[in-house]
Amino acid sequence: MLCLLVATAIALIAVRGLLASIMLTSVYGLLSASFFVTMDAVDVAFTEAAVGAGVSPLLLLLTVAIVGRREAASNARRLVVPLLLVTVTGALLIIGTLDMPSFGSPDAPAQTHVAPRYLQQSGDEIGIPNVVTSVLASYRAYDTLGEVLVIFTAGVAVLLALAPAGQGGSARAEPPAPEHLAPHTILQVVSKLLIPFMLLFAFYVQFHGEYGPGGGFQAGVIFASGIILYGLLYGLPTVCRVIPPPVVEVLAAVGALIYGLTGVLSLLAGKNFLDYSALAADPVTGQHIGIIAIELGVGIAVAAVIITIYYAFAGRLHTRED
Amino acid sequence: MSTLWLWASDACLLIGSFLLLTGALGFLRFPDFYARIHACGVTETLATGFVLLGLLLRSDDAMPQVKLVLILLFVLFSSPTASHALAKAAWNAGVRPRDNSGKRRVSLPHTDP
Amino acid sequence: MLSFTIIVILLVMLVALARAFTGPNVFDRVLAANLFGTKTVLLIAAISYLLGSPDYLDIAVIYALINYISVIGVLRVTEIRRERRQAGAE
Amino acid sequence: MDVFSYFNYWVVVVLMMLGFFIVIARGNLVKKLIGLNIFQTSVFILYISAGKVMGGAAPILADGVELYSNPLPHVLILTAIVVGIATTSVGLALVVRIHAAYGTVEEADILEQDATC
Repeated sequence: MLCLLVATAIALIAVRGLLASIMLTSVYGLLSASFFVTMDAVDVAFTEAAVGAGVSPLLLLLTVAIVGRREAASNARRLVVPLLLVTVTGALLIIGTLDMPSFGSPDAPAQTHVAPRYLQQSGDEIGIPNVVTSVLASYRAYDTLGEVLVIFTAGVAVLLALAPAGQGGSARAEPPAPEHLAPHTILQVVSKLLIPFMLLFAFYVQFHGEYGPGGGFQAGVIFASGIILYGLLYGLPTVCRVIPPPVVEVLAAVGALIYGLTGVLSLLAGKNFLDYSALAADPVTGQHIGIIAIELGVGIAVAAVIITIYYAFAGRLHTRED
Repeated sequence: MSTLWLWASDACLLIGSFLLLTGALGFLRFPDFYARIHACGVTETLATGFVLLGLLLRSDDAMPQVKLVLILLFVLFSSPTASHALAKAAWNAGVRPRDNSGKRRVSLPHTDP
Repeated sequence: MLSFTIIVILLVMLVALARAFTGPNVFDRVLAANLFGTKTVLLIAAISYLLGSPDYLDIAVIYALINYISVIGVLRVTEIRRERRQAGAE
Repeated sequence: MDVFSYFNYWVVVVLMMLGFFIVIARGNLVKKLIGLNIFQTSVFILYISAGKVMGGAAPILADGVELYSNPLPHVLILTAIVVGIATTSVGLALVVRIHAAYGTVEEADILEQDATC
């Protein structure tokens, strides 16, 4: 599996032309998801699947559709210095790995520090089976709040960068002119069948995240993928009518706010910021309520940000067309 | 789970693997793009069906079975759709099938608007 | 038998990768990526049975659902380029 | 000590260097971002490899299972993947703007235009 990964990466170097590179990138994503599965990292594989299968190649494709797929040949003489640099750095890093604990050993430092506590006590303290979710949403909730804010900021940054100049930044207030869409009857019918399942599955992932793999991050991405698929097949104006861009932008902020307000609530109830035990009389119930609330916030924020990013890129694509 | 089911499952997995290999062979050896899409698309759905059926016969729990049936349904919907979309994209971009000599381009009724 | 199937799937993945690397035109690569996606569904399902944990099936469901989005993305990109070409020709 | 105990780390290093090579050796900005993605994924693989315990199960508590893999790297990487796609899209947005301003996404051409004006 890992050898296949390396082969893909080498192919990526050798191949010229951006569309081919994108396809190899998507193969690379699939492979790394399979690798995460064999490493027991279900949640990570889940996220990689949701991101790598739909959104990530799509954003690259949209960019390439805007900037063109040609790639200039690189100068052979210019390759020598990078090659040397890379070889030296790589050799140093490999010498460094010799000091690492051997792969999979249960007494490596990483395994003996805080992880046993999470594994042994989260069952009693948080009361949900998926340890990844309880660490993500409760023990390390500050960290996750930071991540959500980073994603939110990234959405804002994309909007700032891609809003057409001279329109005061809110170019998406007026929907773009209807574009000419070739009839895709088959695709439209099949997708109409599948999109509800995608959205439904996103909700399943969202609310099943405490018991199995899943959670707000994955659910948000899957939900956004469904919407993006709709937008691809029915055109940007249609999907903008279904979910208007201003609504999505507000929702992104609302998602982050839900997260923060949950923390403030627990603060008001007399415990620490984001200590959900304060949210109910019984600490474990409080933890449950808190985790569901912040996972909801994460899901809304992630879905909204990714849809916003798609709108920004697709809007750019169509303004260039005329 | 009885031995009979295991046997049946093994048989399904074997057929599925064989079909996967034929599909890969076609994908590797066929001369032009539309033939390759055919090799992929046709064998793929059947092979996927057999492998998933083989796995289905292996499980005795309800939840994995439901999930496998869902996977099978989704693949049966989305895989031919993807092939269709891809063939359409290739046609749009001007890729044309070849005839037996492998050189001359076949003149098909032009469906472009 | 299960491990045999997994090995076969990995082999097919290798073939798809070879095609994605050499593939004469872009669409061969897209087809290879698509084939890779379906094979990943099977691989993850088979691995989940090999390791005996049915949780992994959720990941396979995801791939089965949304893997074809990128192919549709490619279709739209080719369409947009054709429209531009036609607009340029007029 | 057998070779396989370090195999994962070596793959990580190789992938990281391949990504690094694409970033510094290729002039196309989109390609550079793809290289950055490979680099990023190699870090993910490093973390997940460090969290794997031989014979451990996925960290979802179940009856009768004693040994689990380490959940902490999973948490870190799970969020990092989504943050990664968000930041990549910021990069792509900047590439689109650069294309609008310079008409090209090749580093050499951009530097040339900067030098002439």
